[in-house]
Amino acid sequence: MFSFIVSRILQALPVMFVVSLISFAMFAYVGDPVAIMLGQDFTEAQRVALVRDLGLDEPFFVQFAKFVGNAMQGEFGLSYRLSRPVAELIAERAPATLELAFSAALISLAVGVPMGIYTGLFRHSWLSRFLLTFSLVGVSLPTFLIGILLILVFSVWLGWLPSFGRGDVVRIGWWSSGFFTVSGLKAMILPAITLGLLQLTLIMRLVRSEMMEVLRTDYIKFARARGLPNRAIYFGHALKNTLVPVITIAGLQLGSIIAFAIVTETVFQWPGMGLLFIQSVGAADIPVMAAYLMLIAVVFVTINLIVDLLYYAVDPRLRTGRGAGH
Amino acid sequence: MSLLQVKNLRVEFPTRRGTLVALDDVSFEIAPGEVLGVVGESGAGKSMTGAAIIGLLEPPGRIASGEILLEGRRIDNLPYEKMRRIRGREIGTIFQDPLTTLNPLYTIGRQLVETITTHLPVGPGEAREKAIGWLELVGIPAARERIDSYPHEFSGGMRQRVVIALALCAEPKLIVADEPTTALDVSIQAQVIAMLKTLAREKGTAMMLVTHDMGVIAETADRVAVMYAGRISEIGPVRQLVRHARHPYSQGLMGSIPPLDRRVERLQQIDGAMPRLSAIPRGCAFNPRCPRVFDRCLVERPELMDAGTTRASCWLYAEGAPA
Amino acid sequence: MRLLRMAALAAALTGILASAGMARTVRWAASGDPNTMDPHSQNVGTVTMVLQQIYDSMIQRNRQLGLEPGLAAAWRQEEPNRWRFTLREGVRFHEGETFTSDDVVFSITRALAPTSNFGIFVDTIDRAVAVDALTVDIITKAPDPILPNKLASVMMMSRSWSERNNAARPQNTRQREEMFTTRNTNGTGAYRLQSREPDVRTVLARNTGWWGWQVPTNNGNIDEIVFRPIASDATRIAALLSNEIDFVLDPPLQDLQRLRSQNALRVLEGPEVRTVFLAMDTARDELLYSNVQGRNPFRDLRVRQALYHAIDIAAIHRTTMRGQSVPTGTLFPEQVNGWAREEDVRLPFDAARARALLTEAGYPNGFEVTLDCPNNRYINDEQICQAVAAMWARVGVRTRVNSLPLGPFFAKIQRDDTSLYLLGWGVPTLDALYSFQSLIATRNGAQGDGIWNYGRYSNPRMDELIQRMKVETGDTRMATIREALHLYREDVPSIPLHHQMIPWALRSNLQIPHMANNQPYFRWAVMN
Amino acid sequence: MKAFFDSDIWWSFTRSPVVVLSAIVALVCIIGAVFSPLIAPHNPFDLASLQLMDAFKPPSWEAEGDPLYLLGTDDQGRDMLSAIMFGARVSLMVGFCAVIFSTVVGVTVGLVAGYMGGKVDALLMRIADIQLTFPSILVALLVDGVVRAAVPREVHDQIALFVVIFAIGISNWPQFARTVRGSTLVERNKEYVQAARVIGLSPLRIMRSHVLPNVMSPVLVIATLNLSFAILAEATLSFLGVGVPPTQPSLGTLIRIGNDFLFSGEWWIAIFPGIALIVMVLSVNLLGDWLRDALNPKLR
Repeated sequence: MFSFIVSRILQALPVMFVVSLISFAMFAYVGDPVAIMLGQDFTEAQRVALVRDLGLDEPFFVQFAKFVGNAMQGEFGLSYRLSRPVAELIAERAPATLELAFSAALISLAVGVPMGIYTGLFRHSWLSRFLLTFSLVGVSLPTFLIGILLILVFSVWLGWLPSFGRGDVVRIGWWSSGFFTVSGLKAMILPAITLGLLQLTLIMRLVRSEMMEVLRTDYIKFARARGLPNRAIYFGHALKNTLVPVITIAGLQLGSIIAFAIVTETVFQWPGMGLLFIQSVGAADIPVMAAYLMLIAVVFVTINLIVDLLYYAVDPRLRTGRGAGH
Repeated sequence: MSLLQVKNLRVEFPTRRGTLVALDDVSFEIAPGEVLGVVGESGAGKSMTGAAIIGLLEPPGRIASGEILLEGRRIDNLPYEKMRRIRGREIGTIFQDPLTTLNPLYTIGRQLVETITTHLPVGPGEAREKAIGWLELVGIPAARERIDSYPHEFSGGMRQRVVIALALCAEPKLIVADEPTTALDVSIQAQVIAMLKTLAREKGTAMMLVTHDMGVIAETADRVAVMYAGRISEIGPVRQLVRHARHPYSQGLMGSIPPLDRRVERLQQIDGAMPRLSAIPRGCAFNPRCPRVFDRCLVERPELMDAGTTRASCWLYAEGAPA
Repeated sequence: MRLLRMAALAAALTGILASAGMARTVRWAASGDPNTMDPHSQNVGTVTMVLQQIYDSMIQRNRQLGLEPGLAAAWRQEEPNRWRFTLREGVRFHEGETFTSDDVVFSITRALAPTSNFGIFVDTIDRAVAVDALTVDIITKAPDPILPNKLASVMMMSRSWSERNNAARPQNTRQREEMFTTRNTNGTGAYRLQSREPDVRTVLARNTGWWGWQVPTNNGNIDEIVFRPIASDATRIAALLSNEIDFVLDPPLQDLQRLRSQNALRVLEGPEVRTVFLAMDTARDELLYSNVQGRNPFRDLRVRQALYHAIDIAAIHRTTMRGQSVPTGTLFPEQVNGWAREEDVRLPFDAARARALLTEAGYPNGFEVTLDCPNNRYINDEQICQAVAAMWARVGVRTRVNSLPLGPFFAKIQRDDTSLYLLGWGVPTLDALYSFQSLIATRNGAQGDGIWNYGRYSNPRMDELIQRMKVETGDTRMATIREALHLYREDVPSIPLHHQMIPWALRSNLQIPHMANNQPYFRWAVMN
Repeated sequence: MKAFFDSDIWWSFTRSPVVVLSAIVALVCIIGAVFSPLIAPHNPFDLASLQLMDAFKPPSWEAEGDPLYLLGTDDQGRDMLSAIMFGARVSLMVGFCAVIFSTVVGVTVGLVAGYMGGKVDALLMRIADIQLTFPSILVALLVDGVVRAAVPREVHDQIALFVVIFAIGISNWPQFARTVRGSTLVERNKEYVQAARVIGLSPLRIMRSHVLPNVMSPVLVIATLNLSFAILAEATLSFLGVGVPPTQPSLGTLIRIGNDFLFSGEWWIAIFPGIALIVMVLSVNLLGDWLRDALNPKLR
């Protein structure tokens, strides 16, 4: 178990290395920080001084090492756009995004998995056909349109739910949470649905096809031939086998929720990292973009690790050291 | 009374180009404790017959007509739930590939216990003891320790033994064994077959042994049915059929039996190949390949008829056949 | 685990209590967020609209935009170059410091610093001298008749607080500097900054100890102001319609009709003292963003006139502005001292004349140029630019609209990195000099002159008139302004479009006086 | 060709009215988009032809509609129908180019990795894995952001279209690479490929003439499904304001503009481009879904 985690973390290192290299390259070479920081009027002496101050005259790998060192301490410098430390900005915004992503993931799993199981088992029922059509429409609807339509219906026409922002938040240490206030929870609903819907349909289709795949396997046929009740076959044998690939892909999908949060946050003016990021892309605010990239990489590596651990818990073949049949 | 009776069984597959007849007019019986070998080339309908008996035809395949009776009760038209209770309990099944028939995520013990508790009125503890007993019977060494192992921790031969234990553990009266040794190493095949045969004999279980391995048939079966293109072309006691096959197809097949118990890869002694289901010729389906074909074979389909020691569907044994 | 749950519960309760409290809260939204909390760093409406609730100036505006005593109880021009201000007694900053003449000296000096963007309000000041704790003399370099008008825009900070926090000079936004005052405030005003998350929300709480609450006209009853920037028009209006916002400072024009029809909402309409115009680079020999090589078409008066003639201002008024504009031919609206009806005349819309002038100037096939345009600063700014671009296209001037959010937009034009841009200019002093000096005067390094003249228009005659405006008084001054306005019409240093109307949208239970400077004064806001 | 019409694919195609309908819709979209300069009633890009006085006309069937503008006009007096046709053209072009780009890159990498095996395979697949960890929309945003920062604004506007294509295309190649690699590994070990190797055919030739044709059908399915993804990705980028340049508005740009008028009664400015986008993507998705099932009969 321990060695498994260690080996996984070791495997994640090159990913982090590559990402930080890209991050650093953006940081150091894109948009010439010296020119940006100096502005219009400067003397050669000032320029040289700034280059030295920023350490830009040092060899590449020294700069890179410094960048990584700073990054590990959460130090990414000042945002060009807001003139504030990037780490501080991101720390302020992270809870909003993570809470939104968490809620969306919860919705997409809690609804998507049962729907996938149902449509996988009862392929020809009218409800399955309806759900499948619905899912196809779901993947064809751009997230931003879903958001706009939801706002139009539930905020403007019906006036039930807020159309923007997080509502009231409660501070727990540096974390700000919208889970503990009525307005916070209400504000969460529409963005979470918007963000979760695409993933929901994807997870549903994934579970469905995996379920169908599993139902075609010999061991399910054999379970039938042994006269096991359907319940035991579907929810004992089929579901657990379905979950193995679903965990992996759902993990990746859930990761992409954080990316799609960019769109949702724009539509709902949700004060998270995504909104910050998109504003930074528009303003070419490289330090924020670089930091966001690093952060997302960490999140993804973490998700992958969790996925691997789940995999490990579900599939006994991994536990005996060498994986058979893979 | 026979244990299993199959009467005029017809299985169809509706497709876009019309309906394919996968099994046509298949009739046979199995007596209690009897081993019926079913042989034929791939696609002849052997496995399909087995699937029809246990009521697990793959959609869109369906039984179009005919009857299947178990101890005189019709079972082909039972509702799903009733049929489920028969599967495992009355008719056990062994599939071909032991590597894929066991659920990789559950211990073999769990899979045995759930089968036993599904069908027999025993508690989990007792079921576990029974399971260990079955594992010992099928020859798993150190069964008590290994019952909590996962399938991937066993070798192929051992896994097939586990599969056999699973098929037998609810003490069915009939076993449908679909190519039980094909996927195994040649060296293990004989052991597994021998074990299966001994167990069936001890428990008085009848068996329908589907295989294309004539060696296995010759050694194990009491009677043999030869299938060709969805029909039974000949059926009879193993000794007679092996030595004195009447149907030209059977004769070809038997000619291919090697002298020792060795597996035969292909039945190459007969020229040509079995027709596809979508292109079964008029008359006798074997007529394009038959060395002794004559006019009647081209227009009229032969039923099973007495052919001396066996019954064969061949006009050669009808009245007025050319000598 | 248990402990954690308890903590969460407690936190939840606090949150609920806070949200259900009895406080009168105004939830206020606008499209832009103030980009600093430093009172002398950015002379931009989006910054001022928040900071003027927090900071006081010595002289304040009344509801008619006239002047009334603020932190100075009285003032008098003792000598042509010396003004004496008597300060109010017992005023305290939010953090407890007593407000004294020393703070006035400090604040004025700070506004004079090179990194200040408020130099235009103090440009004539030589120095401020503390006479005693509650008396200040301000010495001007030349007689300045409108000094009180200007001082109404200079916010007063605490010397000790600023120096303690290394903020003795204004934040330099051009060099992307962060300092204490970027995020913290300490004023004497009616509200104090309770919390601020840039781009998310800014919460102001009532300063119960404000001196002004003693003044009967300051009848506001608002306890808390929550400001949230919502850039998207649709979201902003959806929030108002769904009762999540009480007050929208800049409702999109296209939604006014709908807002008016709602019982729970009101639309306050009125003109703003803000004129939208197009200005162009008339300094370089070759434009930065054009296909014309070797010469600068905008240096040719005929080209400027042609572009002027090509604009169908009536169409913009009707369609783009939906009637919410006052087309103009001059630099500022009539509320501003010096405005003259005879000089508020546009060059008529005449595409044929425009083409003729272009041909005459040597551009029979027109030319290409890029128009820098903010997209979240003025009412329908980007749409105006696009409409203008289409109109110019019809006379052959192929215009690419480069629309930017206000931050990058201002950064770009403030580097003179533009050939043509749209700007809207408000006149907080309500005096003509402010516009002429900032927009038209040659940039000469003196405080205030030409600091918003990013096309670097320069006309010696104009400069002379502007310098005279600074010192003259009475009718002589009015005549000078009049002459400058006439010269503006003739020389077309920029192409005026319209004064914008500024509808505000609010819930019916909120009353706040509509102000022509587009500034909400919450000290006068009442919520029932 | 006759073989095609006789094939199972054509049969299953004609059997499903939904699929036929979506194919027709997709075809109409493509034709309308590709030939928009010829058949669109107006040219929305010709600034000089815009009449501001014609702005905000509702669709022609509404009371104040103008028969000249079937689907009404936007805030600048642009004909919505023409704007949608031109917009769809941009959307489709970006979508197709991006998919072609990722197909070419992905198939090449997949073939090379699968055929060469060993270290090359490990390296290439590791790169694909790393990229797959990042959601493609994020990759696209990053690429766009970096280019935006790296080149001056004027240059950026000229190359923006290519940047978007590149950004979306580069974000999707690993899917192709993985699939193709998988199929290649299977094909490589088949006898005929081994035989081709033995007789000394060059690897390039083997891949092109033996391996490639066999991996094409999964690639076709992925490409179709990816087309809808690419169109949506472009719309999303443009909606966020970082996609195609405003001078070449795509459907996403039109929706972004229309969004401002959604609550003011001028619904057609957002709704029609939205419908166009959904219909286009939905029909492509239906086609892709069907194609996957048709080429993969066991899944049905």
